[in-house]
Amino acid sequence: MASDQTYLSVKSMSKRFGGLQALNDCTFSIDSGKIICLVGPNGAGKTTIFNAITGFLKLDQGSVFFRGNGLTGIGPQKIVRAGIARTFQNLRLFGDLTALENVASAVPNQFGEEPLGALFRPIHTARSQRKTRETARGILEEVGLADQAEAFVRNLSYGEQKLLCIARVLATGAELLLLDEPTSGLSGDALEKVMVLLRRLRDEGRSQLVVEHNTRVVQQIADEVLFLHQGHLMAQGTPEAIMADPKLAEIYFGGAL
Amino acid sequence: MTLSHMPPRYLAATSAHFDDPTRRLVLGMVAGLAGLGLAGRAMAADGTPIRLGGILPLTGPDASVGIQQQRGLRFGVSQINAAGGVAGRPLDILYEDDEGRPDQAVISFNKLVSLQGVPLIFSAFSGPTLAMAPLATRKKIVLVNGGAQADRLAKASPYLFNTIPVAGDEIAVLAKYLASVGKKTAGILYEDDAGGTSGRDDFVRAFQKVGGKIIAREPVSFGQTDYRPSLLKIASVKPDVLFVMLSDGLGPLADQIHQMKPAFTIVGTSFFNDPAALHNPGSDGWLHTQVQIKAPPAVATAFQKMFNVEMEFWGAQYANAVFIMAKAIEKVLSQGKPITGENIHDAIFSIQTFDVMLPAIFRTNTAVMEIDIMQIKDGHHHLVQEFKAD
Amino acid sequence: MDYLFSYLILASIFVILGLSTNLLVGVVGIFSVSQAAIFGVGAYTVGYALSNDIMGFVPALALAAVVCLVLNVLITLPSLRVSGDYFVVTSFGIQLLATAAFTNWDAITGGASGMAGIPTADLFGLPIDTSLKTLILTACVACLACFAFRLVMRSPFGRLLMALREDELAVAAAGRQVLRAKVEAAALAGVFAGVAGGLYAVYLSFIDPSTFDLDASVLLLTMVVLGGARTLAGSIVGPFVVVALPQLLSLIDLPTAIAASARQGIYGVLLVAFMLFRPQGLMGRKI
Amino acid sequence: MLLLQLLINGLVTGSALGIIAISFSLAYSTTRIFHVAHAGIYTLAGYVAYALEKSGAPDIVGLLAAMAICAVAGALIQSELYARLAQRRASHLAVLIASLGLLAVIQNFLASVFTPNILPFGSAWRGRTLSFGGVTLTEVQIATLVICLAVFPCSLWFTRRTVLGKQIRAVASNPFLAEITALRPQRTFVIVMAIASAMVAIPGALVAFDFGVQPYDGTTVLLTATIAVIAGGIGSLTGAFLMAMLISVLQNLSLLVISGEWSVGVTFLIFLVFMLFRPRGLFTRR
Repeated sequence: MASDQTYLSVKSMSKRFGGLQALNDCTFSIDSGKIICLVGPNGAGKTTIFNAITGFLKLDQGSVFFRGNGLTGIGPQKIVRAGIARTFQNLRLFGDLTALENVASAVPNQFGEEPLGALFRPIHTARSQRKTRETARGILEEVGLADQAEAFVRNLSYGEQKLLCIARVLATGAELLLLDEPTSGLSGDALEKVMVLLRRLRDEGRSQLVVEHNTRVVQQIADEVLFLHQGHLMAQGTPEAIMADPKLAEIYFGGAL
Repeated sequence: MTLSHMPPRYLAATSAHFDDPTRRLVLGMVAGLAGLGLAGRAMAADGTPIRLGGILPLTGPDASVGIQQQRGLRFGVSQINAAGGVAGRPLDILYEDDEGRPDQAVISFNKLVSLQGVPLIFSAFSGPTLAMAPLATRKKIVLVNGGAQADRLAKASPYLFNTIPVAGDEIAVLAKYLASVGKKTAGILYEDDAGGTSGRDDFVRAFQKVGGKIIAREPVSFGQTDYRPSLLKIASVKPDVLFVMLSDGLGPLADQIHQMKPAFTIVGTSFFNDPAALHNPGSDGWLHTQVQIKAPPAVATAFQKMFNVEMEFWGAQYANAVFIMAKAIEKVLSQGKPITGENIHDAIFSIQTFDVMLPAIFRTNTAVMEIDIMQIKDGHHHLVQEFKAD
Repeated sequence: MDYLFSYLILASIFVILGLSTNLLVGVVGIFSVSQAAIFGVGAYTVGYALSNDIMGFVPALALAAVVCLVLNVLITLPSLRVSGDYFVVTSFGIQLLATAAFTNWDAITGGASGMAGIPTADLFGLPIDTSLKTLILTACVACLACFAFRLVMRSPFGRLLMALREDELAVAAAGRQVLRAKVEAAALAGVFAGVAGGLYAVYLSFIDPSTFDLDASVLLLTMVVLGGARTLAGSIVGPFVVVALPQLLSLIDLPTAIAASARQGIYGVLLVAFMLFRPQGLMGRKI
Repeated sequence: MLLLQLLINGLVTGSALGIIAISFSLAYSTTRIFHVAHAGIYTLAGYVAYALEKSGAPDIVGLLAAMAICAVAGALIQSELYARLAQRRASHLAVLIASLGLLAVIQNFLASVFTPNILPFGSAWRGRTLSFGGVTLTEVQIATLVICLAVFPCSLWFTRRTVLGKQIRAVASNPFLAEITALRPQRTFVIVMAIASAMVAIPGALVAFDFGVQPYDGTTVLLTATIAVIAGGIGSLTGAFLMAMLISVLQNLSLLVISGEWSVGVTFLIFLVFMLFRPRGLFTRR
């Protein structure tokens, strides 16, 4: 069914929580190599879509295809291996570990990540551990946190923690990144840093699906915008086109005005 | 001679509070000690204390019994010392709390033996005692169990002396008596632990041997106090007697029996000598064997005076254990030998018959004592029948 | 001397056990009050095998390790299905069930009166029959266990377990299998507890259900709390202090009648005080 | 007949267990603390009643005093221990361990003051029995049944109809939201713990009237109660109460089929069955 050309496609996704229809027959598809922003008022179902794509949530109905392969009913760890990784709105960093360890924890294919290897081939494990740490250090450099590598996460600033989330999701090696509000709570330099980073990542070939509230950010980073309302896809298009649509603006800002 | 070593106020205290039989007992003991003191004078009765050990559960779930046992030991020691000690030397017991746990008991054992050099240790409860028994054998330390009655204790170690008959001995007597008064069927209510289960097995064996039939067995856990469901179930099969093997909780049992008024008679062992049961109207008519504990009333009074509680079964047993061991140590001293576990061991067998507060005979490592059948009536134990030692 | 030996032997056995508990409770954050039950299974396995002359000490110890590995995985599995506090109840229940089984499965365990006269250990024909030899054996095993713990904690596996305690979802999002990691940790903790149980059985030559009851599990928890979570030093210091505690406390001269319970209550005071004022224990990290 | 008598006995102990369960449930669903030390409060109630009975006070005074003292103790535990732990951002595990420690403190404190023995009460009414068509109950059992069955609807009324009860439910459902709407959760927590502790004092004293007091038996009782809470569905007082009744009746009746040493097993089996087939409990709506 799914054509090989579609990168990620979501078909008639539905999910109900008690009395709330979180997703209502939501269908869309996106291309690779772009930053696609997912916008919509609170409760539109943005995070639910993330949860559904990454296998954290069982759908009532609908399916997800990535490069033509069905992802429905597959566990989170397999989806990461398939090439889709995510961040969380509330960060979910490991506060008692260092920044470097946080990133290292997401690097795939480490030797000694189970007890037998760790106990009986300690030298091999140590070697693999060194390699992992190098990889992790490289990623920290990439996001600009190299000097904080050995700091415990709970001692990092909020902006640094946000960057670390991106570093961790990069470490998985996934090609499609699902970023849940990577810029929320940031301003000034920190905000600028994240935007620059996301654009650079895109230029390096990492596709991104980003939940974003800040319209200024959307305008600056998005190649394409998906507008969600009440669990349903309302519109898909360039940021300019979406922003210009008065009906969507009414929905988006309606509550506030 | 020895008397002169005693501080006068001890004498005054003892004479003032003890009435006749005790005075005789105490004076008898003192006289005996004095005599031995004479014999052992060469041994330099310099008054250095004789240190013994006591490893008891002073905390944890078994502590209620452990504390009673400790009272018995303390009372025994105070009596001996009030009468001038052993050959002029006061007794002193160093207590260790094993929480009723075998591993703590082993640590405590090694501590007492290797740091304090005690030759003899009083112990309690079969778990810790069995854990210490191999060590006692290896190190030739006398282990004195005055409370646990599990049958396995009888042969656990040549150095383990049980100053109380094992449960099997008592239960055999009980079964014999029950058969003689025409009781044919029995139920069993037992505590689901070492003492309870071995009591259950003993009773099954003994009662079947005299032609009886066991028609119900109900376990309860230690500390459980709601016996109603078990009692109801047992009552429904209408046994002639209910054999009860509980170490605590006889008070609530008596309550519940009183409320239920079942047709069967409650029977048991020395465990029934528990004031909580005795003073409960529900225990009226209960039959039990009694390892003889005719503590002279004055001794009981002295005990009451010292601790402000009645002399319980355990108190009497452990005080008696102290009296027995004091005799054995006295003998060792009189022979001019050092007080070692080995010498005490030999002395116990060479004395064999101990005519102390509760007479005991050691043909094996377990004391043979007179066992009586008693009945509880109006808050007192009444003698029904005596089964002399043998 | 023997007193010191018996202390050191028990302390080193409890170090192995403390590592097991620390791995589950401190590192992975699974609240378990049933580690004493696993410890008991190890002890009974070795005790039964040696008493009935089924096999030698070394194979028996290996068997105990395997049995405990499997059992610990099984009893930890509910923690995957049921969350936090449900598992507390599960764990309490398993501990009580285990005590009931030790007490009533007479044919294997000797029932409530315990298993006495367990033969001493032998290492390929070399009898371990003195306190000193036993100390050397247990100390060596304890050192091995410490070494293993250190290897694990420094490996990617250790990092994964630490991450697991903090956030299972994030671990899954990083592409790791939460279930597998938990099972592996439980297996390792089971092996430690089983080996400790086997050593305990041959050292004391007597085991009974009271040694492996709920209080014992709480005591293990106290060791972890006192020493401190997640560090090797804490896992060593905790057991050494807690095993010495009854001995140290007996130096305080309390009236005999209260000394007893008061001493027991001090464990409780320690637990509360450490949680309030020093949740990282003497030399560990915050639990 | 035996069946009926066992059933009634089960209902009596079950009603007491039910109050323990709903008091725990109330504290747990509000504070989210797995309050193991609740077992200590339960035990404390018995000893307060015991001490008063020994000093000559009528049992009803003992019961009321036990409620008052336990309420104070519960409030203190919340304000002096749990609140401080929360302030220090202690982990859930840390709070649990502290609670377990507190339980040991209470039990051993009582054991050192009153000895670890089982101490029976002496009052005369305990022995009196009444019979209804072949079923015999003591007056204490009847009092237990009547009082506990009365407390249950009162607690429902309290949480559903009173302002305080509604506040408690609001805080329980979302402490963070409650904080910003000035409901002051910590203050509510203290009140809830006081109420839960006063509630658990009722069966604490009544059961003690019947069976006497002992320091270490609360743990198993509370474990059974928590099983009832979970199997009944967390947050559902009715579920907790009914499950407690059911567990207790089954424990009594199970004696007819299997031997008593496995009764812990029976309780736990019920729990496992629920965990496997209905992990959210019997009475929760999704």
